Amino acid sequence: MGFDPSYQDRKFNAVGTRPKRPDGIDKVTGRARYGADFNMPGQLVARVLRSPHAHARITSIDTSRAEALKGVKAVVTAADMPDLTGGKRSAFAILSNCMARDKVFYDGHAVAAVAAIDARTARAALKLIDVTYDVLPHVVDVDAAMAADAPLLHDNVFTRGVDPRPETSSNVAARSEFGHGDVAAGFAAAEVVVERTYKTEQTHQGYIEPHACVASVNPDGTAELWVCTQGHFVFRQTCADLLGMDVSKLRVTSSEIGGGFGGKTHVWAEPVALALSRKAGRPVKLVMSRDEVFRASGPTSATSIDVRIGATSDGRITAADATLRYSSGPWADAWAETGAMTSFACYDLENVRTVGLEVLVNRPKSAAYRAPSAPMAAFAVESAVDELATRLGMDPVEFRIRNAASEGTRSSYGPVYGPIGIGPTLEAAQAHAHMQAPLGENQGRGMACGFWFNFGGQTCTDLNVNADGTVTLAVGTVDVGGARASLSLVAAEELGIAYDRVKAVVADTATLGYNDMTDGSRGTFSSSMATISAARNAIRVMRERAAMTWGIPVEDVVWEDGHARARTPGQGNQSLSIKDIAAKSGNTGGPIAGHSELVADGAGVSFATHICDVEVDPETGATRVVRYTVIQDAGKAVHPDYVEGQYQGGAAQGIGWALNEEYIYGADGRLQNPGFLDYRVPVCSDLPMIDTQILEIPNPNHPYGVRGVGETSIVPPLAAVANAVSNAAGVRLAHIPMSPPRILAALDQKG
Amino acid sequence: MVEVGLWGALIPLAGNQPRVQVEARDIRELLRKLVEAHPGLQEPFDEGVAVVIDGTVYRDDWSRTLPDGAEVFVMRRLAGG
Amino acid sequence: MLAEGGEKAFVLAGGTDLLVRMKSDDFDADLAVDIKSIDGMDSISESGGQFTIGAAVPCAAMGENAALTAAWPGVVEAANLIGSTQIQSRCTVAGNLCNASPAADSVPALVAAGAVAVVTGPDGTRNVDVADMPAGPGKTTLAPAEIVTAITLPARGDHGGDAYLRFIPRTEMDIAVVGAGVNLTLDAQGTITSARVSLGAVAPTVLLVDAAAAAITGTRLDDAALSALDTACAAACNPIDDKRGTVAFRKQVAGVLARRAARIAYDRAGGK
Amino acid sequence: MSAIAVSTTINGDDVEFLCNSDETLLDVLRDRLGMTGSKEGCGTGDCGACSTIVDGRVVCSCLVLGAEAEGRSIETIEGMADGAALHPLQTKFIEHAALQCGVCTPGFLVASKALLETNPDPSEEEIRFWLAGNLCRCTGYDKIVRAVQDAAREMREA
Repeated sequence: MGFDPSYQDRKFNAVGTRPKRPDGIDKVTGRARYGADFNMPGQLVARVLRSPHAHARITSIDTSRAEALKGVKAVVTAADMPDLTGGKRSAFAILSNCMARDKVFYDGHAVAAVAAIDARTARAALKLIDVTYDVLPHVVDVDAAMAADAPLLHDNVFTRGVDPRPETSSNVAARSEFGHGDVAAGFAAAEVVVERTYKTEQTHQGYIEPHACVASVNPDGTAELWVCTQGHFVFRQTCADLLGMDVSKLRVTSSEIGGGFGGKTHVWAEPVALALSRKAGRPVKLVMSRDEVFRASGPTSATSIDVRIGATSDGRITAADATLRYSSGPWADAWAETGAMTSFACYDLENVRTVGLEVLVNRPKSAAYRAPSAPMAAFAVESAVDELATRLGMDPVEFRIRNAASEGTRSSYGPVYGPIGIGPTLEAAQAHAHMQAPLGENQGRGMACGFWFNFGGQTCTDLNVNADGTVTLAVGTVDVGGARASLSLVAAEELGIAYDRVKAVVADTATLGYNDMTDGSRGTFSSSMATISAARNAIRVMRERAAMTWGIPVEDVVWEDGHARARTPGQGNQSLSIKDIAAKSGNTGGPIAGHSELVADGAGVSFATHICDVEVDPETGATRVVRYTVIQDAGKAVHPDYVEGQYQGGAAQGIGWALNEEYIYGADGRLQNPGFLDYRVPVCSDLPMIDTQILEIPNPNHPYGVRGVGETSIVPPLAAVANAVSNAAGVRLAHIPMSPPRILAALDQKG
Repeated sequence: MVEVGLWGALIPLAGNQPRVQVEARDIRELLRKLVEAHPGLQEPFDEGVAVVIDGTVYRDDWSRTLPDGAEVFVMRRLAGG
Repeated sequence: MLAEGGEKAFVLAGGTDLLVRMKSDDFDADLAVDIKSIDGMDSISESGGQFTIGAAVPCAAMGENAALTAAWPGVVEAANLIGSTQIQSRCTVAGNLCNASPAADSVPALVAAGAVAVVTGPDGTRNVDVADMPAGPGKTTLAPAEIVTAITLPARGDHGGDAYLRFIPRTEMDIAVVGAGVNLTLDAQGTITSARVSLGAVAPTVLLVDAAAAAITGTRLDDAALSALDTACAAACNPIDDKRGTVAFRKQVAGVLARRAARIAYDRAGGK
Repeated sequence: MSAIAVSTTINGDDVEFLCNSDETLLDVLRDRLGMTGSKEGCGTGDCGACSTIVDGRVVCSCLVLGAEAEGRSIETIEGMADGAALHPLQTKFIEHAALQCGVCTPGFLVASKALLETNPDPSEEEIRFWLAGNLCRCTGYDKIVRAVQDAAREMREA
């Protein structure tokens, strides 16, 4: 292909401006169609029967009374979804999560599902499904699950990553370790050591749109799935694998997505909807209620983290050690491992060790949530770093600058860094007016850094030049936050045409090649790379058409400002616009398009620094965020409005996590707050304006220098808020969320 | 010959060596030779692997060459959100 | 209709509680009777200083009534704290009372104000002190087929003031973790001649705390009186640990809010 | 259970529909009338995505029964633009990038419209408290508040 993804310095015309988004009018008029806004002829309504128990063996399921109810067209259980996963652990976990097999592992675990002619009939049918359970002891707390006498979720889990393999089963599914140097020697050399255990409670992504899909399976095995997802190609693959369908026969269309934040990278009920449709022979619409969203989809890990850091009195860290215990729900995953990798990633450490433990608990299967696993690790480490700076009598920013990683630093998770942006964000924070602003009574300031990997991945884009010279850009990464605007800007930039001449759409799985999901902050990074490549391919075709028209070699035709121009003076001042070339395309070889299929690797790691001021009511423990600033490297901000939006949104989610959001389980293992009333996401009146500062340090592995921006902004806030609250309250808060009762108790303990 | 760092979970599967020497031109050859030398690595590689070359993470581009003296690290393929 | 409907018959006023319950899988309503179109239910009237708030008056309308807001700012504030703007358009104080949540925002303020519920049933109409209406979480002292048709507030009189404060973790949208209502009357010199102090969300029903009233009656709300008020309120609490707060938190904050509400009520009553 | 016949006004048009006694106004709008602009984010009045205006007051249509629409005047997101002319709030939401995923946007717009009809010059604090019943998980509210402020300014000057 010859596409060179490396960065080239250039002057931008379109990129970096702030035009109106192409999907704006649809979204402000209510015309945009989300997961639940689509219907098919003859469609049935699905509802899912869910376990009321945290842990139980299913001794029998009798669906006959439900099947006999007039209007019920299909009932499915695990028996309708046989295990086709071929021993692949992660796939089996997904299957078992979609529909409980012999055991239910959490309150809300799906047990059976019904498709009926209307919601009322489906709801009535659920009450006619007879399930008998043998209730088992349960455990929801990550530390309790590790106790020797804890109830075991499985009897065949022998901690992986431990040599020799343990002889007894436990709830610790895996152990991982990272680091280098001699940690013991490092602590011996330390003059000051801080050590503390931190806890974070489980949070949900809290997207406003519940999971929704319409599935339609035909008798010949062809099928369609309309669904709100962050990755329709991945959903197609997963659903086809789990249900034994041909990938080519399943066409998945991604609806407009009403928020995902990682939670819509996983399938939850989509295979169930397909199974119901297959059985009923009719289209089936399945929309989760908010209660189901909380009980049975998406939460991130609850954690318990030990951190120990030592430093010399002149402020140089000599050793750092952390053990991170992350709940992973009923099945093993790599959440603690990811936390262990990210925990000390901001720092240049001679001696460091991190250990991650994946802990099984009777909670929903843990899911990705925006820079998954990193915020909790950053909370623990950045709290400890702050405490250490205080003990040393050093300014927290200065202390971090002194220990920050830079190009050539061996990261705590193994590799050596290339050029990275932690230093510049810290220096920008140090220079920011926010750091110097006076604080009022009962107010405190905190700051913290955050790291995330960022990913690229498989990406495919079609750029079609229409007969009038306008451009249709078909991308395969779901637009979660304004990517169609950004990608239209990139196409306009590369082609040298106006932004409004480009229309970007998200193509379905039948009309474009495979694309990885919109995750890992990759949407704009990857698809812009593919768009640039596709545009260059289209330009090559248009140069050929111009050369053909003029009868000169293609090498003598250049592309400038949306025009093909003859390069050699002897060939005159010939020039053809994209519109001229498109108009004649039928006579010069047919339609003009540029395609691109590539792997967008080299996303580059990402760093941010946040500053937060809070006011704590000393009599009630109520906390108000009074000022907040986000500083993050974007590489190149394609559409700065939506870069700012990512920064502000991540900060707001992090603030909610820090202060009020948590899963609360009763003694019976049932979720007490599966709704927005008591799962307390920040409301408009909770937050101040969120200031942003975009740094632009070009990413060497992208033609425009673009870096993913979606996730890193949620990493620092937990610690930034905790440091601010601790400074305001005069006591260290080590348990997130810092809800008023926890703060008041800490204040009382301080006396 | 490149020296390759292994992520924590791989170390017990590679004879308890955190770093191994491999003669490989690109990522594809690197992963193949690692499995040849340490068959236990096959399963974690199947579950998802990424290779870091001089600080840049490559998850899919297995044709990426390993420059002389490159800093190479084999990492789990992580999920994003 | 309600009498015929029996146990599964419900009154629909604003519906902001009833509809949520109707959607839950373990709730069956056979009959919901919409009272909004019944004459007189949807208006606020004043007679001789006494206010009558119809059972179907949305809380937003209370805030829009200047005379009511001037006379009973604490009651209006409490009513306007229930839920969001959207909920305000629908929810009613009578509904808030009959839903019988111990954490209902308007009830402590109504109790402090000495409000009376006008109750109509098959056997005629009777007046019930709002303080006597809640019987426990989700339970009222209403007889079957009785409904509240209006809430009445007494004439304000001179040198009087009321206030209501609640604690919630966020700034909006939460159910009260603790609520405190205070209603004071002063003499011309600013000495409290009578007081009513009520607490919400700290016991199975809203509490009218006589000891707290006694602690400030006869004072000019000096620091010692406020401290005694705080202590009396904390002592009166009989809360539970739940997803919204702990026992210790509720006891401690009840006193804090009572003090703060008392200060506001005192200022409103003209005390200095 | 027999269906209830309801006559109402939606976005200025006379509308008649049949609904069951337990159906909400939101159910009727979305499932019977095909007006899917109002979204169901929670079904319990906690997110505001289904905001509609009934007789001049903004409500959560998930907490109103369809049968209660009888004789009332209802405004939804679908009626906010005047034909091809967007309402100033709609224009400003796009200009200020006040939406990302956009699923909360109809609710915010309807609630903001009700605010500006009541209070043409709201302070930032008044905007934030009025909109506290509308959840947005993408934007952190910053750009939404700015869009409402700017729309209010433009509407006052118009």
